[in-house]
Amino acid sequence: MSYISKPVARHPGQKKNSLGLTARDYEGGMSTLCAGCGHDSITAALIQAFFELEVPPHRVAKLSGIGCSSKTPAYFLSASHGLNSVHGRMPSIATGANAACSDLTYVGISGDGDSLSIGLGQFAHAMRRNLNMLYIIENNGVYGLTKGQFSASADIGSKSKRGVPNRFEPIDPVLTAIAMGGSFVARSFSGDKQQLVPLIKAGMAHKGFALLDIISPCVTFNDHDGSTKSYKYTRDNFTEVTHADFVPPAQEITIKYDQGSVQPVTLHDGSRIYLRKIAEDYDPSDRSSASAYIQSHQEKGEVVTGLLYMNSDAPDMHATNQTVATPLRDQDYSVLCPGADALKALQHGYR
Amino acid sequence: MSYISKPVARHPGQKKNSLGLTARDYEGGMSTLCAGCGHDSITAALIQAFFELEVPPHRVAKLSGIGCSSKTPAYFLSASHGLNSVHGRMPSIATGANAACSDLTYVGISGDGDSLSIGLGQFAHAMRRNLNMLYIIENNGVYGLTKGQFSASADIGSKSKRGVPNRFEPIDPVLTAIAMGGSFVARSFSGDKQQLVPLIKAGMAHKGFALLDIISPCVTFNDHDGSTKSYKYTRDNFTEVTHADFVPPAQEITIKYDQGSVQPVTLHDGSRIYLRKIAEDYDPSDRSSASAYIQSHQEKGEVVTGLLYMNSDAPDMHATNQTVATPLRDQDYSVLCPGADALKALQHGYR
Amino acid sequence: MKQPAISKQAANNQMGLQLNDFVIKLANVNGTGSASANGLLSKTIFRMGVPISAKNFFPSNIQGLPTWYEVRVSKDGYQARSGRVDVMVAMNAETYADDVAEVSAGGYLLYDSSWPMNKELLRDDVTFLGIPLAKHCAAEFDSARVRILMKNVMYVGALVALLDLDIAVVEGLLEEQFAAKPKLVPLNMRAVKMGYDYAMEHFNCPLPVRVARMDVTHNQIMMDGNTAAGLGCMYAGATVGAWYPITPSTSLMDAFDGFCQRFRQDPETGEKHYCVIQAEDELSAIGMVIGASWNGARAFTPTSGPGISLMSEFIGFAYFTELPAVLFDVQRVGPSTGMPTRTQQGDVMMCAYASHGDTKHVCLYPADPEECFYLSVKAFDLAEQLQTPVFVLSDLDIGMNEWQCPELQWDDAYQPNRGKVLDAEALDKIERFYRYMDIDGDGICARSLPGVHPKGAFFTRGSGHNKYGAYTEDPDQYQEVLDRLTRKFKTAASVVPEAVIHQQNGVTDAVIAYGSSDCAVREALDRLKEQGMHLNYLRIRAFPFGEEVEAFINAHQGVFVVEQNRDAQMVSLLTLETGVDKNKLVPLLHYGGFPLYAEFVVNQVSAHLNKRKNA
Amino acid sequence: MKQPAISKQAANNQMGLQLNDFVIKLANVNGTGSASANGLLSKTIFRMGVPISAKNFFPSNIQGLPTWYEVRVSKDGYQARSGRVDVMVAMNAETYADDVAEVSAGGYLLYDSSWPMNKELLRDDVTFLGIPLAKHCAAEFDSARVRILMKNVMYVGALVALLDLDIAVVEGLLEEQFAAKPKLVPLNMRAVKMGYDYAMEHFNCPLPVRVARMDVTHNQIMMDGNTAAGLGCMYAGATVGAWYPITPSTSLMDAFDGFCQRFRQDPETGEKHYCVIQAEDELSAIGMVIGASWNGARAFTPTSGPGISLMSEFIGFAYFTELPAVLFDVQRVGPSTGMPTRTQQGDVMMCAYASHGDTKHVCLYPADPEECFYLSVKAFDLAEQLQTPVFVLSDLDIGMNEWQCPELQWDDAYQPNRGKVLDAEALDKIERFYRYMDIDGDGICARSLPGVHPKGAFFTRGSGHNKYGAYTEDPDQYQEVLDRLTRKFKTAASVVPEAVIHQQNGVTDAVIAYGSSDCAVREALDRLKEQGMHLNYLRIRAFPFGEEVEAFINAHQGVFVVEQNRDAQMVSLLTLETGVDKNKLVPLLHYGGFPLYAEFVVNQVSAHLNKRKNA
Ligand SMILES: Cc1ncc(C[n+]2csc(CCOP(=O)(O)OP(=O)(O)O)c2C)c(N)n1
Ligand SMILES: Cc1ncc(C[n+]2csc(CCOP(=O)(O)OP(=O)(O)O)c2C)c(N)n1
Ligand code: SF4
Ligand code: SF4
Ligand SMILES: [Mg+2]
Ligand SMILES: [Mg+2]
Repeated sequence: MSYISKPVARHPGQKKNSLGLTARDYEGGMSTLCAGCGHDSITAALIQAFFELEVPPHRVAKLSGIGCSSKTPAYFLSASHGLNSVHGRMPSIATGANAACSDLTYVGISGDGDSLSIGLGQFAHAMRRNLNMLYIIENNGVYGLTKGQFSASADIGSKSKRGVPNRFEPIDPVLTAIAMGGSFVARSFSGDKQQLVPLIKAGMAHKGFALLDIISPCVTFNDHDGSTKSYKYTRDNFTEVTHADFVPPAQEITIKYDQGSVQPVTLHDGSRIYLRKIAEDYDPSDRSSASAYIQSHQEKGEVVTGLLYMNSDAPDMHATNQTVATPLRDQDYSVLCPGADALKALQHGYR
Repeated sequence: MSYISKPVARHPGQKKNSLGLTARDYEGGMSTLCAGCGHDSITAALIQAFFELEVPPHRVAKLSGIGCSSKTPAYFLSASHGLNSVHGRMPSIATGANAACSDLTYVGISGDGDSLSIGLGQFAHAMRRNLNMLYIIENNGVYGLTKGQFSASADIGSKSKRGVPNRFEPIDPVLTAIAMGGSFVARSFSGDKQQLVPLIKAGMAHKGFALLDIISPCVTFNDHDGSTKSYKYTRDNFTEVTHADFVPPAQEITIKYDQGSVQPVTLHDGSRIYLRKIAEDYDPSDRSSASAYIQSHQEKGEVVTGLLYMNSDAPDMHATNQTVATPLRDQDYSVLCPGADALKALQHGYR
Repeated sequence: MKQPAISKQAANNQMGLQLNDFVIKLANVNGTGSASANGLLSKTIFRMGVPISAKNFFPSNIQGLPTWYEVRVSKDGYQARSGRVDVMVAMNAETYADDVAEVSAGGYLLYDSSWPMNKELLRDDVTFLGIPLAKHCAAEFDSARVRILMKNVMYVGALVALLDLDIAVVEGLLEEQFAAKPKLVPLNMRAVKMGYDYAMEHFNCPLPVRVARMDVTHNQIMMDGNTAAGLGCMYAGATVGAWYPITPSTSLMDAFDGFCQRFRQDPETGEKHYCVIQAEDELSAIGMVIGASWNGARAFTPTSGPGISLMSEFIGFAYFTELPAVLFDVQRVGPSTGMPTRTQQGDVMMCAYASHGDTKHVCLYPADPEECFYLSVKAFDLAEQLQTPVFVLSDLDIGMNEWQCPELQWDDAYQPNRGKVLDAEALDKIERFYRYMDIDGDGICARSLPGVHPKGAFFTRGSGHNKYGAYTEDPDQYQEVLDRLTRKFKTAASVVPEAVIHQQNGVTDAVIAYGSSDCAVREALDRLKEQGMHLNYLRIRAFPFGEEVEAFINAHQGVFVVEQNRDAQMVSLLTLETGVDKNKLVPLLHYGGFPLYAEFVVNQVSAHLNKRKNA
Repeated sequence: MKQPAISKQAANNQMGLQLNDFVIKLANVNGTGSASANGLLSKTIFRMGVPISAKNFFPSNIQGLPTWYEVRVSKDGYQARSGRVDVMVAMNAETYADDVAEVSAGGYLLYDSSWPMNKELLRDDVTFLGIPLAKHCAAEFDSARVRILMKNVMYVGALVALLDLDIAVVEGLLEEQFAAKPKLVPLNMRAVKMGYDYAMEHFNCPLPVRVARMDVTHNQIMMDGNTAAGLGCMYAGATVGAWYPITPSTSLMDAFDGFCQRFRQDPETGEKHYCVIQAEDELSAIGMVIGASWNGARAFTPTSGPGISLMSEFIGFAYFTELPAVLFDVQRVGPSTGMPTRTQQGDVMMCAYASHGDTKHVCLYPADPEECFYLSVKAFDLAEQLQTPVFVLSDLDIGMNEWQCPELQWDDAYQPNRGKVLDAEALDKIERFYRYMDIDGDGICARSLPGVHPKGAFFTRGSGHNKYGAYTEDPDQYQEVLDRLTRKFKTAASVVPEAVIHQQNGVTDAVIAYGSSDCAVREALDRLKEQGMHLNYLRIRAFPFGEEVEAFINAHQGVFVVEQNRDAQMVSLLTLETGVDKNKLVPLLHYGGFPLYAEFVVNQVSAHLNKRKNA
């Protein structure tokens, strides 16, 4: 008995990208999550983003921890290497993987439990190192897989299914990321593909740690009245402060922007983000004011979304380490081993 | 061979407090830290604060992790119970200890390595729970006990003894605490007893998590030119934004304050803090603006000190849990065990 | 050569009467509400005074994957799986083929005949009973959700007819279940009746496989081990529970919390006489337990294998500082994440020796929910008496399945054994308090609690310390403490629960088992006896082993050790920690993740014995 | 009846000539710069062609506590501590009494006579040599810091005279040491001369305890094991090192980093062909290693006991997903924080079985720094060949003390054994890639690296998986993988380094040891032989054990197993993992935290053998 079914054709259209691949080639195994789970919408957005970005699937490494959310990597890009690690420890796996090979695309999928409780330390320190990866938190305010306990992202007053309100201060992934040195910090909603897909693309193109916190309702344990992570609550309180459009390298800009409100940001790979401010008084390039803005608006119950902070100049882990361009795992052994003569010579110092 | 010597008389004067104890009764074993280590000045400040607060030593529980800093509890209050736990895990010990017995005074001593690397998760979550304790970080920017590696609080550009600059984003205890729901957040300097002693007292009186981040230079590994945690750098860039005076319960206010600039805060035990703003535009009661202020000033190299944020209304862990007033460990067994009849009755539900 | 399988006659023809001795298995889809319908079925039989055992096989997900519920009706009261399936209720299209294949020859398969059946999967030796559940429910009920739920209730109704269950018992159960929402009772009864009537009309009811009232369950309850353990923690007087959710241990803390809410929370003020803390991870959970124990509360943490791995550093700390701690390891299949919803006994070695350096830990091995209750209480007594971590090694099978067991008893004269704790009065009297002085020679020293008396003040440390409690790096002083810990562990062997021994003189072979293997082993021994093979039996309840364990092994020629792990971990412990000849110990290992069943033991033992006879 | 102890004559009277065979111990205060003066002393002897061994005994702090340095001069090249002290340099007032007491009868004690000495501590059987170090240095040097440092150098000068060392060698060493600051050479030489002159003038130099040039160290180096292991990691081609600082393993990563800076960083561009990551803790460090290994780099982490405890969960993950990882456990005294600056072999069992569920791990046990180098390289080969974590269990004694050992050799023909990794070409050819198929029957499957070829794509998981690599909760499929892992471990036994055996026919008793115990055991065997007791010797170098281990034990009547832990952990492993009779194994346990010395073994073995003879 094996219950893994083949990928289901969710994209009957056969549109191909420049690699000759269809969207179906970016799909994965059939989801085993609950029908309606926000996580599955994120999967769909990821598939679309990868397809449109025209990434060769096998050049992507998908990483995760443990949780319903952490199962996501099994549901997209079945032609990629994936690693489902242990609970809360995906960031360290990503760090090591990236250290070994700098030229793959790393996407990590985690949950609010996985990243903010057991994994908080690793999450924070991966950001400190400005590890080059897209890190998605599928944030539902609960532990789905263990059946609905509050997670650290549950808001004060948000009610459990049995009606008991959470009383502990939430740990907000976005504020944490800004405080810990994340160089690309965004929030979105699983129900808003429009906003989500360009953010995924931009996060992937960003050279450094891109955090994408996605409110992703748990229909089974946290989608009721009184929950502040339900579909309804999120829709009602969704506040977009910036809108980011993503334009891949060397693509003609077709959309016309009203100059004043739009800020183009060119990334390392030549792609551009066109950042449109929706909240006038919001400045996504200023850490302290951005975080004060988000904090005060969230205190009012708003779900502040968009590309919230970005610094495309911060050196990533390899830049800080001064690692050579050719991935370490591909270095020829002759480059790594100084050989017998050198060994003989260096031992003079031990006499 | 045992190298623990008796406490050395550091306070030859025999002034007694209302319990009939002298400052010497608040001392501990002889320090085994390096001569000039900032941590020892903090020990001295703690001794003075406890003496002046007239706390019965055996009603204090001293807790720590591992590191030079974490040895501190051995050097004050030898008449208290202490527990030197494992590296980075003091917050969980404190949480359990406090859960068992709410009516002791808890003081935890940690280091920047102990709290911000291995212990970051526990540190953050103890704050989320607003655990009632005074939590001191003796912050020197390095791992002293393992001989001088950079810690996560090392500033970008701060140089190691060999002249290599740190390139990773620092994790700032104060900003982290404000973000994670710490209800009392202060910073001071081991070299400024004047500021330190009242902050220790206030933190002890505060009912909830009181974080006191103390810059405490490591003379052996991080006190050189180029270090931003040296005595010299800290003195030169010390910026006090508030000054807190502490007045114990029922004590006459003798100091006269200029009304406008001083804000009195009454704590749960009746003691008061007189908070004097030194930076006009600083508001220690507003989380988001306080943290933006600190962040932007620190980016300019200032070491922002004082009582930086305070919310004396936040419920502590026991209030949230609705724990009875009598400590759990002192509950009579008859209160805890429902007895044979109840067991019989409840089993009807399992038929 | 297919016959028309769904005939009224067929049902009665295939084999003789199987009264109160059969297995019914229900194949469902996770999250479709089948659990409550299936519970209704098993409880009905139980309330008819007939012994049952019920096991859930569920996937590591929340909704949409296959799940099975297996009810064994056993007039002899055997609790293990039987290994056969007499009646299969095949409600999951995805596993239909496997489910058909699993039915024992001569058995029955109930399926939803709303759609045409797959004739290819028919079997000659199985009676197929089709009921158009979906069709009827679609006609009868409005909302989609109700239709799905009532389909389940409807097959229960059919089984009432087929198995000759008492419909009044079903109704009574529904009334209790929906006491708060009485409107749901007639709704459910409608579905029951639909199934009942359909079966009565179309099949020759009851089947030869059927239930008849007995009167042997009136002193029995149906409880899962996590509930029993949670209850035990409350009765033991535990006040601090710290945990991080992990399958299959989560329901233990849920149970403790629930019972405490009922018995220890003031209904007026809401004040609680307990504190449950959902920690940020297992490293923190065990830290909280140790902190609370240090401060004199009874404290515990429930977890599973990965949690114990994470707690390893702190476990060594508690061992060396000699602080009580109670850890429940509700074992699941390892290594690593393994199979979180399957059962195993794979953490035996880890728990016995967890942490770096020289460490040994007290472990208890409850065999069933009843013992989960009693050994939970015992665990706290031992942890405080011995001042050391105590592990209770249960497993998913015990922890998450409802087992039938005798009503739990409580002696109101019980008082917690707090061990050697000096109170204020005692401290006042002594000259000076030294934490690690072995005054009684049993390796156990007196401790003091923070804040109780100035003379008790003491600095607890995981670093080297001497018998006075002072820091030391001196070899002799350090070694003196470490050697005393060895002595203490000897004392432990004399105070932990003794092994349970069933033996007859003159029997040369024996079986050793522990934990959830017990029920299958006892059944197997009965069956072996029927086959003329007499074996004695010892069930280990604790580590370190009492003298009786070594004596028992020495008294036998060959000893089979039944375990649910790959590496014969209990054999390892016995080899290392007793003086027995390891060659005597023959491991019988069952570790695929489903609970052990008697036949496995019977087959293995008889194969070995026959081989020896023929050798 | 005290004699005037400080006489010119006394020095020569007490005992006969002890040429190149004595111990000099120096008692200092931590952080006073004594380390470099003491190193000067030992290196001088070493450069005179005379074998030495040097050990540091230091406290777990940074400054101000007692610390000792012990140099054994041994013409026979024995590396273990000798157990005696012939010359004590007592520079620490706090430990003076203990230091006086420790001198062997007939020995010498050099002290600072700037202050009046404590006559009560005089001993008849020890010659006291007073030198007014502080007084002279105060007169001679200006700054306080220089005075403190030069006091140390001055006693070295005195020892040059007393021990008949070659002052030119001292000068040569100083010139090398201060190549960058040549002004410091004359300063230091001034202090050397001060000591030398004083000694020549006041004592009968040289003492009978003295050094004479030999020529047996020219192919030898002085290196600590962490340096050697760090060097080995570089030579093995490791590119990713992740770690969290912990005594006594820290210097291993420092060494790797230092060597890589020298050999793998472009001096112009600064570009590095390696990446060392200081992790936030050990849980993260091992995660990084696993992540890097998964991606095809050779990666490692050095740590000590508490780190391994914290890594336990991830270790099980690597075992079950079959990813290479190299872990260095530089053991210190446990349990818990224990004594971080003392040595032990207390993590043997933990490393062999770390993590929950059924797990077993490959372990290597280097005996000295030389072997740290070679076994580091081997560890990477084995980890990749076997696709599993490999532990290198060194200890503080090996890791942090400089041992004299033969110059390290390198074969330029060496190529890393990357194990069964399918490259793009191989993947292109195969129909379909299945990760856990045991094609060769050795339990080792082929793996693929991310990004190399679309056909290699594969999802690694710590949850249940079948041989195809797909998720499973099926008992048989799960069990098939688990059983193959057992097979793989059997393969491991045939590829790990063999035990080193010294044996003679006809000898019935034997000793087994491993790791840092080797040197003391070899010396003990020599001495036992001198006393007429012949024993064979096997040194274990790896777990799982090769067949030779079992055969060796079976071939002997009694086998002493020498270990540096309380619980006879290697005896446990031998008992569990070989077929030998455990009663044959007699553990000799030394675990106070100081390195083992020959006399301990000699005494224990001869006591046992005599008892047997007399029984
Ligand atoms: C060490 C460890 N502890 C606990 C668990 C159990 N566990 C599995 S998933 C999970 C929480 C998942 O929550 P989250 O990350 O928010 O994911 P979600 O299911 O909500 O998407 C927990 C506690 C585990 N697998 N490992
Ligand atoms: C699990 C574990 N890992 C590593 C260590 C080694 N260690 C001891 S103290 C320390 C760092 C201490 O740094 P900090 O907390 O800043 O204290 P400081 O010495 O600087 O005061 C480390 C890494 C340990 N004791 N335990
Ligand atoms: S339980 Fe919640 S998070 Fe998990 S799959 Fe279902 S809806 Fe999604
Ligand atoms: S090493 Fe640094 S932190 Fe440690 S005692 Fe010395 S000065 Fe203080
Ligand atoms: Mg979640
Ligand atoms: Mg520090």
